[in-house]
Order: sequence, then C-alpha cells, then structure tokens
Amino acid sequence: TDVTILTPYISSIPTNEMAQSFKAEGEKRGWTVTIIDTRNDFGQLASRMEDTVNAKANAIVLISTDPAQVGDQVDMAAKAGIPVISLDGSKRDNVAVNVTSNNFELGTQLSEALFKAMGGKGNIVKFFHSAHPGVHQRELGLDATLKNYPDIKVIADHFVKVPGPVDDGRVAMENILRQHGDKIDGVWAAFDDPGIGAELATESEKPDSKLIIMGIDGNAQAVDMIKSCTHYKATFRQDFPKMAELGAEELDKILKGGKADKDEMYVPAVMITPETLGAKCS
Amino acid sequence: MLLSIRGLEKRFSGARALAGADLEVEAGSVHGLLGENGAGKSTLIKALSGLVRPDAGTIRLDGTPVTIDGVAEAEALGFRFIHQELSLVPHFTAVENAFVGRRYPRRGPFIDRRAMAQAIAEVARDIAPDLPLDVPAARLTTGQKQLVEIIRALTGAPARLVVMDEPTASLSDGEARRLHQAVRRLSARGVAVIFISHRLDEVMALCDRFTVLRNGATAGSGAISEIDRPGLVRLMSGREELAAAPRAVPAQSPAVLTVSGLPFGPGEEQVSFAIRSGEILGLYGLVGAGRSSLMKIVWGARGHDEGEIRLDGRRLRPGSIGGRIAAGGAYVPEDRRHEGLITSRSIAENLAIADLPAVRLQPGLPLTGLGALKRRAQAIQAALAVKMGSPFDRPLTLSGGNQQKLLFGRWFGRPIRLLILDEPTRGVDVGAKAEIHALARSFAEAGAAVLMTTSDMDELLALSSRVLVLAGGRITADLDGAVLTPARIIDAAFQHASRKDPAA
Amino acid sequence: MTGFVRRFGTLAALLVLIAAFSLVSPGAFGSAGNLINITQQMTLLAIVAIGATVVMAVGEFDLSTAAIVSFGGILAVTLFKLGVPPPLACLAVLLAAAAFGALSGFVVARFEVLSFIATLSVGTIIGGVTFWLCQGATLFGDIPAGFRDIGRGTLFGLPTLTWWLIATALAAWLLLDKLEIGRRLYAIGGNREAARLAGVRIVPNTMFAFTVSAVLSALVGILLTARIGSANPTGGGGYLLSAYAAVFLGMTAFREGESNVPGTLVGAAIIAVIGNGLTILGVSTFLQDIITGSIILAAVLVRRVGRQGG
Amino acid sequence: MTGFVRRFGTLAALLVLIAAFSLVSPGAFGSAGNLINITQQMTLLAIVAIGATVVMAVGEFDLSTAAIVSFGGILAVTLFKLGVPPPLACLAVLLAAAAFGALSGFVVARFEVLSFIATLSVGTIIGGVTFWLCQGATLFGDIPAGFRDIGRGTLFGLPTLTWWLIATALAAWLLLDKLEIGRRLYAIGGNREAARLAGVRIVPNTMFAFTVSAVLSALVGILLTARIGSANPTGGGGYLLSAYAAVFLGMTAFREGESNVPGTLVGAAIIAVIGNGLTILGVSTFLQDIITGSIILAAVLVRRVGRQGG
Ligand SMILES: Nc1ncnc2c1ncn2[C@@H]1O[C@H](COP(=O)(O)OP(=O)(O)OP(=O)(O)O)[C@@H](O)[C@H]1O
Ligand SMILES: Nc1ncnc2c1ncn2[C@@H]1O[C@H](COP(=O)(O)OP(=O)(O)OP(=O)(O)O)[C@@H](O)[C@H]1O
Ligand SMILES: [Mg+2]
Ligand SMILES: [Mg+2]
Repeated sequence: TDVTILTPYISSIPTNEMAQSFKAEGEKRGWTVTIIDTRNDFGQLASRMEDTVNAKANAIVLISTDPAQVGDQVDMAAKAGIPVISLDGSKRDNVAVNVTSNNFELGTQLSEALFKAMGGKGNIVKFFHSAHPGVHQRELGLDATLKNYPDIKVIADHFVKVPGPVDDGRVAMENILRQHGDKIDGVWAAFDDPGIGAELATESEKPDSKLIIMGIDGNAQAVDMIKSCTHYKATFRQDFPKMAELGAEELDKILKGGKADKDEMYVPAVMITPETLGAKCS
Repeated sequence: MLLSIRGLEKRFSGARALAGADLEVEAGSVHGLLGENGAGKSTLIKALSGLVRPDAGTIRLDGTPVTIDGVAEAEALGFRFIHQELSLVPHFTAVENAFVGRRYPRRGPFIDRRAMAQAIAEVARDIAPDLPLDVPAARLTTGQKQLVEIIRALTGAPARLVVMDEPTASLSDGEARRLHQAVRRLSARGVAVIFISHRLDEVMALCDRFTVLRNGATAGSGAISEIDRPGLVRLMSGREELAAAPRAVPAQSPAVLTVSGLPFGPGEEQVSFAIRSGEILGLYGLVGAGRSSLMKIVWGARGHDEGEIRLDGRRLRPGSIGGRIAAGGAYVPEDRRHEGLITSRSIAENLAIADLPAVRLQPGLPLTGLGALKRRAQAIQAALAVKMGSPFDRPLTLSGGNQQKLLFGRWFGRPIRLLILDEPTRGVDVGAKAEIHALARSFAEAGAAVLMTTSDMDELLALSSRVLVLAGGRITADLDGAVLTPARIIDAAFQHASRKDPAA
Repeated sequence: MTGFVRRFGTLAALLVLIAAFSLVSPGAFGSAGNLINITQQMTLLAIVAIGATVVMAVGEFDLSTAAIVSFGGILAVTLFKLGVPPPLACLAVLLAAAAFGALSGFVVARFEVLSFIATLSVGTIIGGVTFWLCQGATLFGDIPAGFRDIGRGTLFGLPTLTWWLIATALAAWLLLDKLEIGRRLYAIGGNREAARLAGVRIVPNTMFAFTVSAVLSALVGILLTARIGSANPTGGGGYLLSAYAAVFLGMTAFREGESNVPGTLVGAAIIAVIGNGLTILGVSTFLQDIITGSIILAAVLVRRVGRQGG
Repeated sequence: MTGFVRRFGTLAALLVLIAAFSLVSPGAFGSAGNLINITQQMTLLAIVAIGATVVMAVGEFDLSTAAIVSFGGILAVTLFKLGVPPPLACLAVLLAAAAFGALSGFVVARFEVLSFIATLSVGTIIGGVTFWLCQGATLFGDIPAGFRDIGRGTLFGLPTLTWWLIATALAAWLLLDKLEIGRRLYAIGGNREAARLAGVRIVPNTMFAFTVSAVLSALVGILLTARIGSANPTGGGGYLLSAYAAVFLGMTAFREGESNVPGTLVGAAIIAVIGNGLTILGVSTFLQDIITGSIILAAVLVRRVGRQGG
C-alpha cells in the first residue's frame, strides 16, 4: 500500500513531527510512506499532488495545508478513487477526514494563559506569521481575546521571517528591548521559534526582566527553556503523535473499505509549564 | 568645405586630451589624421560621433555649426565610424553585427535575414572575400573582426563622411590593399574619408591631405604631395625618425626554441622550426592564417597532443603557461583589450601580474608592497617612455599606443629566453615603434629567441632575421638572407588560395 | 558526435530523461496524459523563465520576479474583494507590474546601477507593498469561478495552462528572434558599449526588457491564483532560482552563451520532468534534491565535456 | 563634493542613516550598547557576504552559500549527537564544506560551466544531504554549552560574535588586498583570459575562492547554531540574497565595480542598521520592507547621480 504525504512546510517542527509520526504509524501497518515537500510553494504542491494521483498511490495525506488550496487536485484524486485525509488542515468535500487541533482555539488558550499570568494588564510583544493560514488563525484568536482584556496592549509586533525564524525573532527582540525595555510584560509567540529567539535575546540583553514568554507547538528547545526556569513560561503542545495516530487509524478504516467516523476530529492541545514538567522555579 | 572643426578642447579629469584642435575636410578627399600616441586623434573622432562632449570649440558641417549629442545624430548627419577599439557583439555573426543600430530589411513585421545576408555579402565581396560571414564574432581573429567593422561602416544608407580610426592596425598587406581600393572608390563617389594610421607609408600612398595633431593641438596640415615622410615625423614628434637599424644576423648560435612535429592547421600537418639564440623569427600570413594560434600553442595557452616544444633543451609541458614563464618565456598578446589588459586593475598591477614575487614587501612573504609596485611601474614608464599619470590609474585612461607598451613592460626585470610577440606594435606611433623594435632587438642580442608576428610588412622586414610564412595552417615558406623579399613573402602567403582545403 | 553533444547537449539530456523515466514507469510516467500534464506543470515556471530570458538578453538580472509573482496574485484578489470585475482587475495588475518593471529598467539603464542590487531593492519594496495589501495573510474567497477557469481545466484537449505557455513562448520567441527590437536587446546584452557606439538607445530598450519580465511575472501570479484558488504573499518565492536555472540550462542548449526562448523551454521542461518523474517513482524529497542537483550538473557538464573534446 | 559622493557615497549613506536614527531615538538606537549590538547582529550576514566577496573577486557567483550555512549547522549537531567532541566536529564541518566549495570551483573553472548554474546544482545537492541528515527536522539537544559560548556572550567587552567578524574581515582583507593571491583573484575576475595568458592559473585559484566562500558559510552555520542553540535545515535560506546585496552595495563604496572587503562591511552594516533602527522605531514589518528597499536604492543612486554630475 503506497501512501504519499504532501506538505509545503516539512522543515517546520510541527509539520515534520506529524509527518514522521504518521510515517511510523503507517509502516507499523505495512504501508510504504513517501514524504514530498515543496518548500512553501503551493503551485508546486498542486503539481506534486497531480503526479501522485497519476502514479496511482493508494492514499494521500495532506499536512499543514488547507485542502482548499489544492481543491482541484483533491477532486482529481476523488475521481481516481484515491482517498485523501488531512492533518492540521481544514475540512472539505472529498477530504475523508481532517484531524487537527483547532488553531483559533489554540490562539485563544495561549492569550488567556498569558494574560492571566500577567495579571490581566500590561504590554505584550506579538510575533506572528500570517502567511501560514493555520498560524494566522491563532492570531485571530489573540485579537478576539484582546477584546476581553482592555488593559493589555500590543506595544510592538513583528512578522517572523521564514526560513530562519529563531534568529529573526532574536534580532527583532533585541531591538524591541532596546526601545521598550522594562515596559514589556509579555511575549506572545504564534509559534515557538520566535519565542525561543525572544528568550535568547532577553537572556543576553535583559536577564533581570520580569517578562513572560509563551508560545505554541511544544518545540523541544522551548520545553527545555521552560524546564530551566527561564522567561519562557508555557507552550501549547499539539499532540502530533496522537493526530498522526488518529489519522492513520481513520485511513486504515477507509483503505479497508470503511468510512471515517467524522469529517473533522479535534485533538486537544496540552499546556506545558514548569509545573507540568516538575521543575521548581521560584 | 564639408567639415570644419575649430579650436576643439577636451579635458579628462585634469588631463588635456584636446587643446585647440583644428581640422578641415573636403568632400571627396582622403584626409590623413596623424599624431603620436595620445595626441588626441581618437578623442577628436569621439567628439565627432557624439561620444565625447567637447569643452570648447565648434564643429561646422557645410558651414553651419552643429552640436552632436549622440551616435544616432552623428549617423543622421551622414557620418560613419570605425572606432579604434574593436566593438562587436561577440555572439553575433558578421552579418548581424553589421546591422546593429541600423535599419533592418523587413518582410512584414519580421526582419529579413536573407536580405541582410545579401546586403553584407555584396559589401564583403570587395573588402574581404574570404571572411566567414556566418561565424560568431567571438570566434574570429582580430584581423577578421577589424574587417567586420569596416564592412559595418560601409553598409547601409550612403554616407557623407567615413572616419576610420586605425582600420589597418591588424590587417596584413593583402587586406589593407583591398581597403585602400574601397577608400578610393568612396572618395571617387564624393565621400570624404578621415583616415587615421600609424603606418606612414600607407598614409603617403593613400591620402591626399593630412592634419597632424600634437599634444591635442593641430601642429600642421596640408597636401600630402607637399610633404615627405621625415617631414611628417618631425611635425608629429618634433624629432627626427630613428633610422631602422640593419637586421642583426646572428652568428652560428645554439637553438633556443625548437618546435618539432607539432600537429597544426586544418589538415593537422606537422610543423617544425627552431629559433636560435639572438634570432628574431617573423611569422607572416594573411588574416586568419593561423599565426596567433601557433603562437598560443608555443606559449602553452593551448595544448597539443603530439610533437614537442623545447626551450633551452628542456621539454615544455603542453598547455602550461607557468612552465614557460619559469623557463624565461614572455608573451605579448594580440588583442590588448581582451587578452592583455586587466582593465579593472591599476596600471601598476597590470605591470606586475606576471611576476608578483618581484613586488613583494619582503622577499620571503607573499605580501605585495605598494611602494614596490609603484617603483616597478615607474621604472618601466621610464624605460618605455609611457605617457601616463599615476601608476595607480586605470590602463584605459591611456592612449592605445601607451596601453600597448604596458603589455611589453609586464615582462621587464627577468631574464628572458623566449619572447613571443603577437603584433607587438599594433596601434603604436612611429617613435614608440622604433623604441619597441630596439627593445626586441636588445632582448635578442642578450641571447633570447624572439618569435614575432606582424601584419606590417615594413616592420617584418625591419626586425626579422628570418621569416616563416603561414597559409591555411601550413608553413609555405622559410625565407632569410637574399630571398627575404616582399614579393616572395606575399607569394607564399597567398599559396593556400590555390589549394583551399575542402574540409576547412 | 561531440559536435552534436555540444550543440544539443541539454536537449539530449531532456530526451534521455524522458526515455529513462518512461522505461521505468511506462504506465504512470510515460502515459500521454502525464506527459501532457507535465506541460501544464511547467507552465508557471516557464513563463517566469521566459521573462528572465528577455531580461538576460540585455545582459541583466531581474531578482524582483518572485516578488512580482506574489504581488500579482495578492493584488488581483484584493481587487476582486473590492468588486472589480476580473478582466479589469487583471489589466490593473499587469499595468502595476509594468510600472515596477519600467522603474527597475530605468534605474539600471539610466544610472548604471547593477541590476542585481536595483531589482533586489525594487523587489523588497514590492514585497512590502504585497504584505501591506493583505496584511501578511493568505487570501481566500471572493475569487470568481470564471476567473479560476483561466488557470484550470482544458481547452481543445490541452490544459488551459498549456495554452498560456504556448502563447507566451511564441510571442517571446517572435520578439527576440524575429523582430528588430530583439536584435537590439541581444546587441545590448552582448556588448553594451558596442551597441551604444552603434547608436542603439540603451535606456528605452532596457526598460522594455524589464517591463516584459515584470508583466510576465505578474501574469504568473494571476495564473497561480487561478490554479490554486488562493493568493499567498510569499507564493512566488520558489520561482526565482528555478526560473534562472531554466534560463541557464537553456543557454547551453541551441546557442552559445545567449539566453534564448527555445533553450529556456528545454530548461524548464528538464526541471519539470525531474520533479514529476521522481514523484511518480515515489522518491522522497530529500533524495529528490540530491538527484535533481546531480542531473542538472550532469546535463551541463555533458555538453561542456563534449566541447573540451571537440 | 561630487567626487566625494562618488567615492564614498555608500559610506556616507551609512553615516547619514546612523545619524538620522540617533537623532530620532537617541536613547535606544544611539546608545553605545545598541551600536555594539548591531555589530553582533550583522556578523553572520557579514561573514557570508565576505565569502561572497571573495568569490565575486574572481567574477563568479556562489548560490550554494545558503545551503552550506544550513548544512554546517545540521552536520555539526549531527556529529555532536554521535558524541564527536566539538572542536573535531567543527573541523569536520569546515572540511566537508571546503570539499563542496572545491567541487563547485573545479566545475566552474575546469569545465567553464556558468557559476550560477553550477553552484545552484551543488547547493541543491547539499540541501538534499542536509535534509537527509536530519530528516527535515530541526535538531535540538546534545549541543554542548561550551560550544554554544563561541556564538554568545562577550569577550573583552565586545560580543563574541563581533570578534569573529573582526577576525574574518581582517583575514579576508589581508587575503584580497595584501597577499599575492588576492591580486591573482582580482586579475581573474577582471579579465580571465588576460590573467591566464599572463600565467595566472585559473583552476586552482578559482577553486580556492569557492573554498573560502564555502568554509565561511559553514562557519556561519556553526556560529548560528551556537547562537540560537538549535539547527534548522533551512536556517541559512535568508542569507543568500542579503549577502549579495551587501556585496553589491559595497561595490559602489570605495572602489569602482569590484567587490571588496571594506565595502562589503559597509553594505552589511547598512542592512543591519536599517533593520535595527526601524524595529526600534516600531515600524511595522511591511513598511520596513518598503523603507529598506527604498533606502538601499537611494544609497546606490546617490552615488550614481554624483557620478553623472562629475
Ligand atoms: N576616458 C579618458 N579618461 C582620461 N583620459 C583620457 C580618456 N580618453 C583619453 N584620455 C587621454 O587623452 C589623451 C588623448 O587620447 P587619444 O585616445 O585621443 O589619443 P590618440 O591620439 O588616439 O592616441 P593613439 O594613437 O595611441 O590611439 C591621452 O593622453 C589619453 O590618456
Ligand atoms: N576561438 C576560436 N574558435 C574557433 N576558431 C578560431 C578561434 N580563434 C581563431 N579561430 C580560427 O582559426 C584560424 C586561425 O586564427 P589565428 O588567430 O591563428 O589567425 P591569425 O593568423 O593570427 O589572424 P590575424 O591576423 O587576424 O590575427 C582562423 O580561421 C580563425 O577563424
Ligand atoms: Mg587612438
Ligand atoms: Mg593573429
């Protein structure tokens, strides 16, 4: 059984983790899993999907892509009788199931946690990357939450450049610290990489600052920082292995002639803090 | 009076290129424009073509003052130019090059390549019947490129004035004669020609009037019939021409360079020859005969599979230039702009590049010293009378002849055993030519073997103790002593025409 | 033999590639349907590359192409959202791109700024404008179905995109090879000084070349949006290097050292065939990169080695 | 005046920028601490750009730099994970990079393949190797703290990274401007055929230039990993165009049309100062791009316009 994973974002940590977990799940079931990445290029993603359909793969897994962006190709796969499932995407006709954690929800959870930790007031710095539809949803979650917290102000924001998000975040944070210094109470990172950069900057420029950093993804380096009692206080870990496992289970059913249970399944995110890691930070 | 230029002045960041130059040209005349290297001839021409904007002075055409702001305007006035530096588009063929900037023949909206080829073939028939018209310019020899430039200037709408800046500098006698005929035909049609050349005999034979520039100002003008060669030289330089020293006949000295069994030419026939110590061997041939190719193989710029080349008895590795230099070789290439000068580096560095250890700060360290660079440049400047400003200027700020001297100067300061000169005095004025000849002779007298190519028959006869003639990639004559006459040389050079290689 | 390799080495490499993939996978790769599909897949890259070919004809680079592709898509969808009818919106996009192209060309030709730095700056500015237009977000929705049809489906049996490629390639080939202006562009690219000495006007001709490149890039932005139904502010990023790779591959095909339209098509086809074939064979991305790089290197080397021998 | 603008236009642009930002934001931008920090922020870009300067001295491009930066980081961490001690691991990384550089140089010089396509291919291969090494994942953990110190903290009052920049710049300046080999490299870049006929050996010298560039890129990969504590397989992607922008900006500083180390430093500093200053002023990222592009264009134009007047 040939299963092809298609994604434009393989070098991003969550995507990679999902892809690798799914590959492992698939191989457990005896599938041959191939990973195809198109380096942020959606035109090419469409082409590679056409090729996969032409090569008569048995199933296609889209990761971190809105299936609407390759809608025609999804329909083409349906016509060829090839099932398509999506991880960390959204639901659509001809997509058997989308297994995801709700990005808008993640954004809201992150914002709530951060604002609570700040005592409901203060200034935050926002690191965002709206070019990625999923990450953009988290930003919308922030905007919605901000309405409930009139005392929280975004005093600086930065569009994170990829590739190289950690260093880009670091350089931006160094400069923002120069300008705003102790006025910064929190850092809202739409994903962990710029948060890590912000922590590195704070550690070298203003180690005594009281600011709090929180992000999303459960990136290993971020988890390590949380454990080491740095300014990094929390990350929301989407359960990628779980998503991959669920996706594989559903696909298995479909390949055996069955149907997916639901067209969208949510895997709740887990909040990782010093406490959950058993670290004692005073 | 067709063209009348008065009091033209031009400065280049301090240096005066033109300082009140006058020039009058009548319709239907062939006007020789003469002067030493750096006298300002090319600058005057560039003012006419709108490439250089004069600081002062007037240009009148048919008595009315004109300002020329660009090439297109100059062409619209009926001027055509052959500039001194070859400027062709390398991947265009002769046909395509001839039409750059011109009106193309069309068929509907599309260019008509067949009509283009026909138009050029017509002009080429008179000027250069052997020139391959469908080969990219990059693969033509220097002489062939020059022919393309000439064809270009003679194509298209009828001109009123054709300006030729050293058109014969790399043509040999055969081609030059065809050009002379073309020039005469032009003048018979009432077209004026300004003809710049350092070959004074050619000027005496072809032109009917002359103007001499000296240090940017007109030093004299008149009818050619009223002046002789020494008179022209005196006007140009204020000095007498050095009498060409008689050919040195080498004693029975040992062979320094031996070339044996070298496959060469379209038929891969074998070429062998030797040059003895103190001998100057001249290579002669028509444009494209293969002289430069042969010299490049000897220099190691191209490899060879069979045969061998020995210098002082030691075998030289094919294709190794470094080996030649280490063994005392030196080479002056033909095309100074593309093969000689590194135009983005200073004059001093151009002079040092072949022998960087000579300008070290400390003999043991591979560090270059600016002082040493400068001293070397100044020594060479003095030895060769190079007209230049600072040693750290760019070479392109020098006049053509002075640029040529730099290539020569590059090899100064080391013992020379083999000197390869490909057109060593291309574009060099009579005074400097004599100096360069003296130099070549002094190298020979010091025991070096000199292998030289020149298209200038006078130079060939003045310098060489022996002449090899190449035609179609073969050596067709080896002449010395009493049989070394222009007639024999030309005869041998045209030999290939009768037995043209069908495979070529 | 070496003469053949020298002249047609890259074309030969393409044919060898197609033959090899067809042999290994006759059903999936070698099917007519797939081969036709490759022409569709190479279209966007090839059109950008054709624009690059025109700019390289005048001896310059245009590094703003990728930015203009993204800009084209984003501006089109932005205009749709404002209710501008698609034909008008597309016209506006092409005109805006033309203005940027003319600006690059003017700076390069008039002030002799190196095209690398000039177009990089202009590209950065365009990137900023693009991000500002969409606030960095991918734009979905409000894309009329009629508009989407210019980038998908088939027409007279061939994919619609393929027709765009045919039309663009034909036009560019006529421009560069058959019209007088093409000769002028190549003359400038071959020897700017010689062209100037011959009276070719450098500024307007260079501006023209950059304008063509910008318009074609914007066209690709529009077609990409039609093909995938959304516009991403960095969506064009992948085209820059591959487009120039196609042009450079093409420069070794057919002619010596001159960018040319047929060569560029061969270059783009090589890149498309490798991507398509390796995916069909199920080669993972990591290995695909290694193989792609090696094949391109080999394709260029084969010809060069042929030359050394000849 | 115009003479001054002509020669030092880009340097003047840098000083004007610094003065302007200092005026607007004396406390944050103009503080000694921030100015020192800028030297640290520009280090990685500047070192890649210095490598590019050396390659451009021989008149070539190296498009594999970005791939080598990523490769350097990933290979280093991979070796750490295998327990190789840091100094040995770094040496191995630099040697591997040197081999890739020598390969590019050889292909370019020996077979006269255009450097654009040769290094793009080699870069693609390196990218594949990098992805294969890490399976596309960001590598974290097993990075010795001692190793991390080469890319963070301060030494004798200056950031450690700044010392790397000083050392590299000094070495490269000596190499290109003082050592004999530098004159050879520039001679090749200025006129390859003339240099060859004057006895300069093209193949080894070109290989040397590409090797230097590759080694410096790998060094940046190592330093980046030390600085951020992890390695990403596309982490170097951002350096390619900015590095060349720095070199090209620098070519208009100090000298006419030749890449040179002091100029490249000025170019990198301009890019770093703009980024730093605009972020401190709180300019949004989108507007930053527009302003950055415009400033770079202005910096180049100022000098060119000065030239037209002169
Ligand atoms: N672009 C330039 N910048 C600076 N100086 C220049 C420039 N062009 C010419 N010159 C100077 O102007 C003077 C006249 O040069 P020009 O080329 O007109 O001489 P020429 O008479 O044609 O000499 P030749 O016989 O060697 O060709 C020379 O001293 C030269 O150095
Ligand atoms: N780079 C090249 N590639 C292909 N053919 C060439 C190349 N250079 C020269 N040729 C051809 O080789 C032949 C010999 O050229 P060569 O340069 O040796 O002639 P030459 O006798 O020096 O002529 P000239 O007097 O014009 O300098 C010519 O027919 C020329 O067309
Ligand atoms: Mg002259
Ligand atoms: Mg010759």
